[in-house]
Amino acid sequence: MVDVATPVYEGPFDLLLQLILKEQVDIYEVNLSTIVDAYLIEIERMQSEKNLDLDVITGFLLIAATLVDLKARRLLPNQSDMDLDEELALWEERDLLLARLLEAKTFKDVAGVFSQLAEDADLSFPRAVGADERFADVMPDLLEGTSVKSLQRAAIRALTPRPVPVVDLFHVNPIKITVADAVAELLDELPRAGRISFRRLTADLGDRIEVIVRFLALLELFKQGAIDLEQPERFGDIEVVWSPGDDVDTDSILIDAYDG
Amino acid sequence: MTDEFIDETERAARVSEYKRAIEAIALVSHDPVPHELLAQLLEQPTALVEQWCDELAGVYRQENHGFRLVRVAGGIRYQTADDLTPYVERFLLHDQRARLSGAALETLAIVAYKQPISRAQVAAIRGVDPDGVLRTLQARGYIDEVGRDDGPGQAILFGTTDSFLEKLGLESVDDLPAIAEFIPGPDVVEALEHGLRVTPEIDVTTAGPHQDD
Amino acid sequence: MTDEFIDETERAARVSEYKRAIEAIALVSHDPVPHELLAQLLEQPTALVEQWCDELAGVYRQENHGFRLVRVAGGIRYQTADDLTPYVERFLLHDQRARLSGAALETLAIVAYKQPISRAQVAAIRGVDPDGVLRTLQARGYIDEVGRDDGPGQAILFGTTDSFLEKLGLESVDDLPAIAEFIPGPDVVEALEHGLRVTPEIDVTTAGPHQDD
Repeated sequence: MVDVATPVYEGPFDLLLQLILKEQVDIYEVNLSTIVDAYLIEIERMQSEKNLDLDVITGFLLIAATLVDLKARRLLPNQSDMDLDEELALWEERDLLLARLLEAKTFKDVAGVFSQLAEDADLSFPRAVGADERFADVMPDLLEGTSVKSLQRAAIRALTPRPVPVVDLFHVNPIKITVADAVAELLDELPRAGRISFRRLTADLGDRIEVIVRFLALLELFKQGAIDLEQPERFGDIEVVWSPGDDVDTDSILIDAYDG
Repeated sequence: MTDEFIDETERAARVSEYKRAIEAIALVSHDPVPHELLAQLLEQPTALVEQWCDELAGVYRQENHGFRLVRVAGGIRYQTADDLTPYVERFLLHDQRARLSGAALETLAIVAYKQPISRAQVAAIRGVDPDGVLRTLQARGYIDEVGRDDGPGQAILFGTTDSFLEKLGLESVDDLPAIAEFIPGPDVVEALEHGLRVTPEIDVTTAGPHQDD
Repeated sequence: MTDEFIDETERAARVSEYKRAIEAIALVSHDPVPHELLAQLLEQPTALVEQWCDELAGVYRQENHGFRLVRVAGGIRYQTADDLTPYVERFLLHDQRARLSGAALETLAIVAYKQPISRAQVAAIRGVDPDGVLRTLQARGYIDEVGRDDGPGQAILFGTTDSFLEKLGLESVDDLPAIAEFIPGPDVVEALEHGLRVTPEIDVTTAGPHQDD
C-alpha cells in the first residue's frame, strides 16, 4: 500500500487528526503553519473553482483561528492571568473544534467499514445477463428510462482513464500566501524595523487570512528565538522586537520555515 | 388417501412451482428482483415469498453450489460464490471493478449517513473541498442528486443510489451499521482533548521532548 | 487411511470445485460458454469438462430446479425451465425497472460516442470482453454493423441505429452532449480520486517523539 509508505493527508482535519492521534503530538508541538496552509490551500482551491461557499470558508477560518488561539495561549506570556470570559470563549471554541474532529474521525472509521464491505461484495459477481432470445417478443425496451444525460455519464465513466496506484505525484498549485513566505518577508522587514507593533506590521494587509498567516509567522520566529513579543496590556497591541539570540542563524530559520 | 393428504401434497407441489418460478425470474433479471414484485407476479403474500427465497438460498448453500441467491438493494439476485473469484475473474479476462479511494469512501460514508446532504455540508465535515470526489461518485452512479435545499441557495442535495447498495452488498440503507458504533471511544476523545488542551502541561521555556503518560 | 483413500477424497474435492467454477462462470456469462474455454480456464481435459457439465445439468433436472443448464451453440448456458415461461413472460412484461446494466450502458455509450468502432476497440476501452453485451445491444436493435475496417482483419464496425436515436429523443448523434471537457487526463484522475492531499510537516525542532525518516 503506497499510502502507508508515503503518508498523505486529505486536508486540514485529516492532518490534525493524524498529528494528534498517530504522532501523539499536541498543538504546542505541531507546526501550525502546515495546518493553516492546508486550510488556505482548500480555500484557494474553492476560489479557483468558483465554488466559493462563505459558510464553509468561515468555518475553516474559525477553526484556523481557534488553532492559532490555542497555540498562542501557550506561547505568549501572561497566560496565568487570563480573563475569565476570554478563557471560556477559548474553551468553547476548543470544544467546537473537538466536536468536528470527532465527527471527521467517525466517518473515517466508517469509511474503513465501507471499504471492507465493498471488498467482500467484490468477491462475488452478479448475474446481469437478462432473458435469452426465446423471450425477445416480450422483452421490455431496455432504453426506457435511460436519459441522454445518463448515457453521457456512462461515456464519461467508461472513457475516463482508470487510476493506477502510484506514489503521490499530485502537487497542488502554489498558493499566494504561505507561512513560509510570510517568514521570509518578516526576516527582511524586522531587522530594519527593530521594534514594530503587530498592528503596523499588518496594516497594509487587506485580507484576514494574510493577517493570520503573518501572526503564525511571528509565532514561528518567536519559537526560533529570533524575536520577542511583548503585550503590555491585555487585548493591547503586540510589540514585535527583533532580537535574535547569539545562536540563532536567520538563514536557517528561513530554510526551516520553508521545510516546515 | 385422505383429503388432507391430497391437500398437503398439492400445497407442496404449488410451493415447489412457486420456488421454481422465483429461480427462473431471478435468472433472467438484470437487477435485483424485489420480493414485492415476486409476490405480485406469483399472487402470494410477500412474507411467504421471502421465506421461499431464503429457503432456496439455504439449499444452494447446503448443496455447495457455485452460485448463491443473495438479498441486495431491496431484492434478490444470483451471484457467484465468494471463493470462486479467481475462476470468474479469469473468465472475465481481467475485471476492472474500480476500487474506491479513501477520500471517496469517506465522502460516501458521509452521504450515506447524512442524506440528503449538500456539497457545503460535506465540505464542513470533511474539511476539504469535496467537489471532485462528489463528481466521481456521481459519475460512478453511487450517489445522485435527490433534491434541492429549501434554503435561499437551493443547494443540490445528494443521496446514495441502488448501485451504492449493490457495491457494498447491502439490502437497504437500513442495513448500514449504526453510526453510534463508530463514535470514537473515550481513549480517542482523551487523546484529542490532550492534543488540543488549553493549558500547557509543560513550561514553554523548556519545551523539550513531549512526555506522555 | 490408505494413500488411495486420500487421493480419492482429494480428487472428489477437486472435481466438486471444478463443477462449482463451471456454475459460477456460466452464471455470469452473456453468451453460451464453449466447453473448450472452460477446459482451458480449469486446465482440465475437455472431455472431462463436458462430462461435468452434463452431470450438473442432470442434477438440476433431478432436483427439479427452475433453471436448466443447456447445450447451445457449442457451449453451455443457463436457461429457465420451459414450463415456467408464463411466469418469466409476466415478469418481463411487468418489470418496470428493466434497464441496461451499468456495463451494457457503458458499452452503448462508447459505441455512441466513438462510432464507427470495432469490437477490439471497445474491448480496449472497457478492459473486458464486450462480445456478449454487443450482441445483446445488437439483438435489441440499439446498435448495428455499419461497415468494415480497412485494416488487414477487416473488423466489423459498430454504430448506433435510428431506433436508438428515437428512443433517446435525439435527431442525430451530433446532438449527444459533449464529454471531452469532463474527461480528465490520467494524471488528474488519481488526484480526483484522492481529493486534495497535503504532505504533513511536523516541526522537528520541538516535536520530541517524532523521528523524521
